[in-house]
Amino acid sequence: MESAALSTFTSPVILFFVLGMLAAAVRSELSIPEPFAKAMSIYLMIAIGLKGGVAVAKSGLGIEMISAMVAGAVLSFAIPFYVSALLRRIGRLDPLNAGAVAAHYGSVSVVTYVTAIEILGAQALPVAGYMVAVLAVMETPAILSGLLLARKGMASDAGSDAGGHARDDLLREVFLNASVVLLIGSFIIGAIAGPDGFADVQPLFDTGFKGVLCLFLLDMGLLAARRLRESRSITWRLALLAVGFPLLNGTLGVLVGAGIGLETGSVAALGVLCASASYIAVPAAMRMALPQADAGIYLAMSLSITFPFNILFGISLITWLARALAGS
Amino acid sequence: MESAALSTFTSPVILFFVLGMLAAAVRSELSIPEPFAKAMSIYLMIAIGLKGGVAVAKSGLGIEMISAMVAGAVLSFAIPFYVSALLRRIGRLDPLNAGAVAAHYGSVSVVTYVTAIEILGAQALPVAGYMVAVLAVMETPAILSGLLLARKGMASDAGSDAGGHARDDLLREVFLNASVVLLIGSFIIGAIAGPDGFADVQPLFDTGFKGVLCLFLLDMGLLAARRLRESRSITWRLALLAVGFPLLNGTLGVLVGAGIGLETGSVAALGVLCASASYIAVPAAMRMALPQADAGIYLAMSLSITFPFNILFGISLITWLARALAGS
Amino acid sequence: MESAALSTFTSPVILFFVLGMLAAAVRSELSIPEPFAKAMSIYLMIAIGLKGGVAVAKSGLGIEMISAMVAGAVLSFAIPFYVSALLRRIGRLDPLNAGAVAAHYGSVSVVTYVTAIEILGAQALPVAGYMVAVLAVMETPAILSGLLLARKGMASDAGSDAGGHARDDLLREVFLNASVVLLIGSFIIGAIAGPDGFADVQPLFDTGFKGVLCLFLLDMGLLAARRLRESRSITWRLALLAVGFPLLNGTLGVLVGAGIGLETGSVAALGVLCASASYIAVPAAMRMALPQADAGIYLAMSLSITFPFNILFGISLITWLARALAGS
Amino acid sequence: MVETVLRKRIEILADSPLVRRVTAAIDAVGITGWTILPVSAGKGREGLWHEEHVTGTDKALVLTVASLDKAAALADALAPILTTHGLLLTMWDVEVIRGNRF
Amino acid sequence: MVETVLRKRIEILADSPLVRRVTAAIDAVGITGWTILPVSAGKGREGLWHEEHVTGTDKALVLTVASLDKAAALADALAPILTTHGLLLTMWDVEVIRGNRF
Amino acid sequence: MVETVLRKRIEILADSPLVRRVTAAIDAVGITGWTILPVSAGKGREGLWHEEHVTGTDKALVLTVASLDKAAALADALAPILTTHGLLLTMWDVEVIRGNRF
Ligand SMILES: Nc1ncnc2c1ncn2[C@@H]1O[C@H](COP(=O)(O)O)[C@@H](O)[C@H]1O
Ligand SMILES: Nc1ncnc2c1ncn2[C@@H]1O[C@H](COP(=O)(O)O)[C@@H](O)[C@H]1O
Ligand SMILES: Nc1ncnc2c1ncn2[C@@H]1O[C@H](COP(=O)(O)O)[C@@H](O)[C@H]1O
Ligand code: NA
Ligand code: NA
Ligand code: NA
Repeated sequence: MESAALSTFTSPVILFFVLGMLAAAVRSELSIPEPFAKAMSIYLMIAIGLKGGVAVAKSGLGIEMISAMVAGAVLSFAIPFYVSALLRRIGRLDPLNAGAVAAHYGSVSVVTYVTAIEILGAQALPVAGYMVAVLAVMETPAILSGLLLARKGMASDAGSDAGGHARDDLLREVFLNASVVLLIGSFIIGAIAGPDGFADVQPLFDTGFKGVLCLFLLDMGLLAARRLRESRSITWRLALLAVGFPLLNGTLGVLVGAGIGLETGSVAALGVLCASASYIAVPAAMRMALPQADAGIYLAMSLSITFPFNILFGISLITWLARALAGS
Repeated sequence: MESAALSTFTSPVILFFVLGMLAAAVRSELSIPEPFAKAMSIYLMIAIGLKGGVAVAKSGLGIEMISAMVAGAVLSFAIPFYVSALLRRIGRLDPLNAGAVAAHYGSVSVVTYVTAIEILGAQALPVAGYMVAVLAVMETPAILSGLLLARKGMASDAGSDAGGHARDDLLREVFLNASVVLLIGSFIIGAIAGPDGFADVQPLFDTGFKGVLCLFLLDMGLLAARRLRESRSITWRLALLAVGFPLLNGTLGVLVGAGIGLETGSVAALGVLCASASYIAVPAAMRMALPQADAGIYLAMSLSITFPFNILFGISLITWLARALAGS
Repeated sequence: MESAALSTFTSPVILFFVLGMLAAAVRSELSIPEPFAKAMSIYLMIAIGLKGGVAVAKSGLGIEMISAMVAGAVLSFAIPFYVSALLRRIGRLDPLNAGAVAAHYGSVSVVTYVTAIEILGAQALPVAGYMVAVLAVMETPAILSGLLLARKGMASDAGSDAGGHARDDLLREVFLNASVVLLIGSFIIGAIAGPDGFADVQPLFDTGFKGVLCLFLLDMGLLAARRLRESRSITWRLALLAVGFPLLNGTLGVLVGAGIGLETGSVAALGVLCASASYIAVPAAMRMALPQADAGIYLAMSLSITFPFNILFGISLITWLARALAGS
Repeated sequence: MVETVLRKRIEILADSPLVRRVTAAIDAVGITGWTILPVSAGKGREGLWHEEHVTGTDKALVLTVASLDKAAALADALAPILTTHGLLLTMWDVEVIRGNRF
Repeated sequence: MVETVLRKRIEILADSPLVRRVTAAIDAVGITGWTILPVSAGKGREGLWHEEHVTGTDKALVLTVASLDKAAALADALAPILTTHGLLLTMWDVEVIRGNRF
Repeated sequence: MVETVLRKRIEILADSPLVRRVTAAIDAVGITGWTILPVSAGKGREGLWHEEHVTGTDKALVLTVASLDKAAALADALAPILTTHGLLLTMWDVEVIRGNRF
């Protein structure tokens, strides 16, 4: 594991993330233009979706894929329940904020997943193509359980005055948010086009991938560290939980992955998915459904603490655990 | 033709367009950042211009190129006349709006052309490099005839109060709009630099081309379908015309192309140029010159109906016709 | 030299710059989306930094690098003193504006450097990897001497009412501006990652480089010519100085480079760095520290005159001089 | 000078995901239109925020011009959610030309 | 408090290709300056629109501060084309510092 | 209609590198918040400018809502640097809901 961890810290991908965090820490004016950052996130989702689809076109669908998808959906739905309980007891959050934060931890971070794929690939631990479908499936259930948990805690359902319009908007945001559409859509396109159709677009979506990931992680490092610096709502208890959750959820994911018999790379990937916390799809849904919740808390925890922790340490730890449990 | 049509629908380029349309149809919040979409359209025009110029540097200028350019200019200028007449009679538009819409159909869509090149290339029907110059030449004449037609119908010339300033702006918009400058400019650069000079920039402008086209068509699918959903001005009569025009104009283009003796690929390309309708250069000119015209009509017709029709069916039909007439 | 100058004018990189200038001269509406242009400038700095770092990882650090960095820093600090004196005497500027303009000429233009690298590379004159570090080091000292010169000329120090906040902002802008952070940061990342780590990101940062440079120079041509067209503050005296400074400073740089024993390519690169004038980092610092200075003067001189002069002629002249002095 | 009439101009700052909620309220009280302006950063009781397209930390300014009574109806409709939804509303008199439009 | 004087602030919403037309009118009546703000979406009698850079479906808000009589001259100059060109104009009193500038 | 109170709305146009200077002044006089709007072009006595991200030729509009006395304090604080720093300040009365917030 040492050499792996070491190679993690000599990989440009990780080094650019560190550069971004350092630049924000010293308050440099460096910033990546917002529309360009957004475009890169779209690119990454399409690229990962396509590659997963092409892999499935090669390997065919199997029972493994179904069981991994079911496991992912159940984990995404279940994790918020104990996360929310811990947030209330240890983190001292009210039910509303606890539910909102918990939704982020049940859901997933695409970039954490993508970085894990790169790190696992460098260690000769291939991840099954269908894991992209698992990733897409895990985006949503956590939002539902998070809302259930938060709403239980609200005296009157302030969301209910929203009327049909707001309800529709919310359902669309939950089930048809950009991440889900891009991941599933390009997964299916990859599966239809297959290796031959993919060949034409490979230079953009495959060859250029790691470079774009560097640029994107530079930006994420900037955003994560700046947010932490400016945050007012983070207590030490919450910061500790933001490190504890990925360890806990990652272990759970690895255990389930090994239990349903996935290959080592995919076991680690499922662990990383559980360990990661959303900061793209879920915050938008929470702003819409729970505007009273404090965005300062959930974004600082998921983006500023859990995300860097996973990139720098979590992925390596989970990979080590997956190797230990699932062999190779 | 069947297998060609089939391969059209397994090509990532087309599938991303369909994904965009579906996402907009179900009202997903997915959107491509505007500055990035604009940048992609600039990239596509430069790439296609360069490639055309390099091809001409290889093959040299010939009489064919001149005749194709003249034919293109005449078609672009002439098409709006009968299109506008049909719009008034069948589409029941007033002269002002008929002229504005007709200008779009005489002019061309760069992305439709680019997609056709890809599809023709996949069918081993190469298109002559100089067709890019024809594309550039066809942007403008239709704007002039459209304005002539629309102005005829205006009681008092509301544009004339504009003074010199507005007139200059309009002339620049018509003759020096971004599309024309980029296409002609990079065509000339390609011709000067030649294959050797091009080699250095080939990775960006050639190898990455198809991937960018996928992303751009994803966005165009989103824009086209969203606009159709929100449109108030489209009647069934206009929708029918928006499908009829590409068939009519495309057939005309193929006949003329075969008549002046172009090769099959170029015949099809000229057909596609005639069949396509502008939604980049012409709308901007119309907003300036005919602000009273209803942008809801001309954009919904050209972008939301004719463009998808051409991408999904028109190009294949025109290719089939070109093969039938000009041999392959 | 003739064939070199000739090949300069058939290189797509230069031709796109000319296209941009022509488009702005005829007042075309063509424009590159601002966030995308900014993203390209970030890309170029990262790419050049990485490549320099990787080169140093291969060649190792040497005494040459140290002496080149010291020479660069001293030149950057010293140049503004005589430049400012000439601006006051010949250019008839007041001390405030003379200091502000002089800061730009002591500092450097990353894009001029990058273009020079490409041109030198095409002439088989490789530039040492550590010159990127020299480039980064030369960004800042000139800002300090420019401020010293300008402040001397101000009756009361209007900047001093700024309080601690403004002082901190300014120091950060001077020492941690985006250019410095990106260049130094990616230089170090390149040095750590080395050729192996770089291999993964090479397709984006190396293979695609020249194409992006074309797009960026298209934009710079547009910006430079538009600014010149709209400028009100440029006199003939200032325009002449804006051509004279690169010749003078470039000659000085070549002499120093040859004097400290650099290789011909690096001698030319040092000359180009001295000849170039900043239009990214320094203007922002001047707006903050010397808001009373006329941005119309310093940007028109550095961006609209010196930059095009260097791209089109200066680099070739300096290369010729470096060959003459340092041999080839 | 061309004749002008008085109308109310209302501007509402809202989180991007809540903008549809605001415009739905404008439509509901029968105002003819609205326009959205981007905003890039801000500070309030909850601290600093910056536009971040990736995390969706965005706000927007909704501007609408309406007659006095429709403006009042809109203010009434939004008042209950101003605090919970973190909206900022300002309203003032403006002159418009051809006021029958609003 | 520092002395302020009253001026008119005028804001005009226009399609991007028509913005030059509006600023030319501002220049023509002798107002010293103007500033352009981006807008991202809107709804009016002609329905919804969204900023689309590719198709050029853009609008912008032109803001200018002027003395009462110059403001009136501008309103007069733009009144005839407000409807045909789909412009939206609002105007109100503002206090400015060092009003001789405007 | 829901109760409203009068507050001052102040908008200040400034070069991007000077925006922090303006918001620091807002914070210093004890105003609770501010919001920044992008601007894309303009013309003044010093001629035309266009938003250029590469050269940092950017301006921004800082908008803040405050009580009369805090607004006056802000105007006093900024008055000395309005000319040297090229700021443009306008101020007017607006109605707000739950005015205790400001
Ligand atoms: N009452 C209103 N308040 C604010 N903006 C409006 C209003 N009416 C129209 N607009 C804006 O002006 C544009 C053109 O309006 P219209 O000419 O009515 O379609 C709309 O798309 C809106 O952006
Ligand atoms: N009368 C005005 N109305 C609106 N904006 C103005 C006005 N005068 C100046 N500006 C803006 O303030 C900037 C600086 O003005 P100046 O200091 O006069 O060059 C200009 O570039 C405009 O963006
Ligand atoms: N006094 C104010 N003036 C202008 N904008 C404000 C003011 N107070 C708050 N805001 C804006 O409203 C947002 C939400 O405010 P708050 O709910 O107090 O955090 C802030 O982030 C600012 O963008
Ligand atoms: Na998770
Ligand atoms: Na056509
Ligand atoms: Na220099």
